[in-house]
Amino acid sequence: MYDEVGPSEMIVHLGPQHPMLPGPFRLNAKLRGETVVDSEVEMGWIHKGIEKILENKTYLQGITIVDRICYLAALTNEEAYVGCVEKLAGIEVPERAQYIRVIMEELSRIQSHLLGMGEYASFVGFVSMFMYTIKEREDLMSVIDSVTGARITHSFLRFGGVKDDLPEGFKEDVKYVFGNLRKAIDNYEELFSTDSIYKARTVGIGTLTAEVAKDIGVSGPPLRATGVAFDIRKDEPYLVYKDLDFKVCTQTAGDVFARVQVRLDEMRESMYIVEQCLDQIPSGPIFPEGTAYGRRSPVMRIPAGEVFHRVEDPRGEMGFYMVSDGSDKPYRVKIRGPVYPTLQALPPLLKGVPVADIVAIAGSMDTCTSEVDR
Amino acid sequence: MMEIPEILFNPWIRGILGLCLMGAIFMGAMIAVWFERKLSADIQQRHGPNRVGPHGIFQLVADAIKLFTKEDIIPANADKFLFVFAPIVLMGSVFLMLVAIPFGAVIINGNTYPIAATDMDISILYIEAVSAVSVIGIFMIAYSSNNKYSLLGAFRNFARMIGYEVPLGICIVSVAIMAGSLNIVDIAQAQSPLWFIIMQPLGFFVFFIALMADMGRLPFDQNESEEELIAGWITEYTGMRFGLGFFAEYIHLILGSMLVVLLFLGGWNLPEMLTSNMLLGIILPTAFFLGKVAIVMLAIIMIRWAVPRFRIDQVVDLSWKRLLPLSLLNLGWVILLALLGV
Amino acid sequence: MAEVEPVSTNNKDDMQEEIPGVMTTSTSAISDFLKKTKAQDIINWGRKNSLWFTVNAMGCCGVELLSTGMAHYDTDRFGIIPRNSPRHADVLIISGYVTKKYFPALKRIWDQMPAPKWVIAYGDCAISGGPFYESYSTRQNVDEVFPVDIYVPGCPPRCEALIQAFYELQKKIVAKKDKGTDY
Amino acid sequence: MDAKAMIDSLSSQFTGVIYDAQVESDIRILAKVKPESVKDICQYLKEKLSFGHLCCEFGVDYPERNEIEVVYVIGSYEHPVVLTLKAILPRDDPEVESVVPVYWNANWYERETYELFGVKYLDHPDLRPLVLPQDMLGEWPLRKDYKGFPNKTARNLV
Repeated sequence: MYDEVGPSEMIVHLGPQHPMLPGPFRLNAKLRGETVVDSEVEMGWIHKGIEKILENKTYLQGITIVDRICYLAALTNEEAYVGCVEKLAGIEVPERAQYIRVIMEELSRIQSHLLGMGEYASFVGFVSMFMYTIKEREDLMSVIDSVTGARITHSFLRFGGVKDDLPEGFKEDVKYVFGNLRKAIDNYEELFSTDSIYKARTVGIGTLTAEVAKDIGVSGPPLRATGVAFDIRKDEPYLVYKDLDFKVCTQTAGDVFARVQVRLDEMRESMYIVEQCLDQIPSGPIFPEGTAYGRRSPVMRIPAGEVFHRVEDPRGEMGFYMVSDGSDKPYRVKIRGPVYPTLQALPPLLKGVPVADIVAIAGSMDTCTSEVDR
Repeated sequence: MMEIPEILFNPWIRGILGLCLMGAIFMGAMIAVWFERKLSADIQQRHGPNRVGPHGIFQLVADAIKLFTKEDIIPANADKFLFVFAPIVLMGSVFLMLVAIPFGAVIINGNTYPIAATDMDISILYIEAVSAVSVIGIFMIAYSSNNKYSLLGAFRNFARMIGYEVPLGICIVSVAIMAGSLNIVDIAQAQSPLWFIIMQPLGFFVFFIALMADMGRLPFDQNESEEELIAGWITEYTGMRFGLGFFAEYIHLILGSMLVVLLFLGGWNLPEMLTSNMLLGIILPTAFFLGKVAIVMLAIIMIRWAVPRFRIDQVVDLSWKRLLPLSLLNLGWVILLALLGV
Repeated sequence: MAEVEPVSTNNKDDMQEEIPGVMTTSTSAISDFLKKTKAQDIINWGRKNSLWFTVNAMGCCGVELLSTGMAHYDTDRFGIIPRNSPRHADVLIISGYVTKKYFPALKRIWDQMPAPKWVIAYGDCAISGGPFYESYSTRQNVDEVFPVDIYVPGCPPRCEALIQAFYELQKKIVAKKDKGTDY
Repeated sequence: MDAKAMIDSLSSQFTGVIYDAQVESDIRILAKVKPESVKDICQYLKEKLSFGHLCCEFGVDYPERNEIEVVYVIGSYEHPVVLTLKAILPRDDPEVESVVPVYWNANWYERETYELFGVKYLDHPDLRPLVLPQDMLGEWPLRKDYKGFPNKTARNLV
């Protein structure tokens, strides 16, 4: 890319500190006038070596570390990690704990989508939209806060259960927040589908076809926007997802507009899931009875073995590969983040687009650089 | 021409009045910024500044003091002469517009005395010409700061301005034809019974959009576009140099709103019975005029916070493919009216 | 990594060599004069009420940083607004782990900001390394390089904590005890 | 085609190259593979068995056995089976063929494995460090014998 810079071309380094993405990230773009000729992504600005740290922490300590892989969806990270350990150690999670996990993860999915969508709207110049979504998100955050005691990094799941039961009045709180949120989401959809400037900026921009998306390994909303109904919650159900009624939201266009639309639909679907869970949730213990697992887990030694466990993150497929050697610390943990392939796909997607669409396309992927760097 | 009181020819009086005018326009810009911050907060379900003074009205004073006392950084590879000189060009072009724009009028005994620094026969052309100079100021700022974001912003600015000056000019021509004069005071006076917005609504529409693009308000702020180009053309400027660019933008906003009122919304014209009284004649026309200016400003600010941003190629498309034919249509309509002798 | 020398803008030593009959002046003469007067108080009033901060979300705290500037928490009430260009900003918020790769960039952002400027170390990672204190990739003790005025502990601290940090910074500026300017 | 049939098809196609193949559950299969034919197997997996989705690729260091395992976790969009392929390399000079021509997104995974473990990928289009600064190359921080890990520079170590 640097070898041949033509007479009317210049290289612009977007980042590492740039409002384009929440997190340091650098895009070196070669421009001819306003058009991107070539581009390249540089990563690693916040590489903190989580995989190495996890090898040196006990299993229980690891929960707090995996929270910080991707700060927008901490609960699903925990779910993937805890799920790995539970599979290896053969721990059964009681049903009530499973329901609580599903509720919290879906709430966390909604808040992540709200933030991603609002941020995306601000990238096309719609700053007010960002304010609206953040405002709705704050209500949701306080609901999550009332259960987990934290806003971003929860450390809520434990092996075999969850840290705490749902507080009193949780159902009413959720109902109240969802009432407002439903209206808000309908408003967003109306805004997005009627605003002609917004449509001119998004329809037909950054189009991925289903074949290309599969080929480059994208997952989550960018893939579902191309019409592929790939969702770990359906394809490889974990927790109680197989008992719940929900559909995988897809669009066919595969462009920026479709991705945002998928997120809007998914938020509605998540709300539906949470409401079902609140109706169906059985009473009972939140930790397996008759075992040592409880609020304070003992020092665990997990039988040697290897396991790959994956869950559906707000951004796509989140997988953990864990190798255990029988000691109280994992031998090796590999984190497979959903954004990794998505961010890789940026340079080919950005070829030939104007500068203004760089942020539109990069923003619509809803990337989280922290998770790519780890 | 109307008679002007002798005392106004005294250079000292003129100087003091001029200074008052400058102060007033700076105050106006500050009020506009405050207005915008409060209004945008309202639209975005926030409070906006409310700690410094009642409802945060002194917020801009604090900002100005801070900007004045910031370190003045000239980047190492910047073109130093241009870097220092460019904000002055920008500010100058905006202030030169002040020379010709009337800020209202005083009606005494049925005679109208516009409050304006000069009385030119071609003032509307002059305003057009001078306001186009600001693009050179912006380009000098961007070029001298040796920053690629700035340069991209400046190129976008050029592309946009070239596109929008044409429909803007055609709309002004159609107004001038209807009024039969190139003098902005005469144009305002010509709307005495009927505002031009009623005679040529299409012209108003095109003029309003083109003016917003000219001022770089949000659907058209590609030269600044925060999320792509950090702060666009003004990225490298610090302290008061940044403040100058910022103020120039808002003074431009005020003057643009005044132009809209003067050309299409009837200026200061009131029914004769309201201005027959001496006191009312001094106060009312100017108040009426400034009130309309405030409403136009409100509209422009509200549009800014309610829409996303165009891409630069869409902006240029809009100007050449939509607004230019529409403005020509409007010109034809005006000529038809003139031929029919309406 | 280049070590950073402490920069002194205090030119008092230059002033002591007096030539008889000649009044010497230095570049800091105006600011020296201002210090003796009430003007500095007015300037500080302006500075404290208009703290613009850079948006560099570097970690978990970055999300809280974004939320703080937006609706609901709305720092605009205090005249505190986010700016994307470091040239327009007054406050650098180190919001997360500083890695060896990112450190030069952060240093550069700091150098690009015009004086007077302040630093807020937001979150445990910026203060002491947080959960990543032993990592091979992060750079510890960033407060040895940046003159940090306010430390906000928490992992991540809540938005209210950041607002209070700004409030404490305002108090420090009024009391002339901050590290950002030379009094 | 269920997991058992897949592993049979794979073993019969590549006799001697695939070994230790086992079915862990309905949706997980594991196999070891000779490093020199990783690319061919991936090609076969993608085209014949519709394993089109490379979940991840990484290294695991075993200093006692003097081996580095390169693990490929390959999933699919059509069926829920996930295959774990392992190629075992010598620790002193780990070299393996790149699978970028087959799986496009292996690019970054291989760059990361290279800088963290020192696994050399032959025919990789662009083998540069991804997340580490250039001067940390050669330290291979995720190997078990990496010296710099508990970083002692933090002032207030607990």
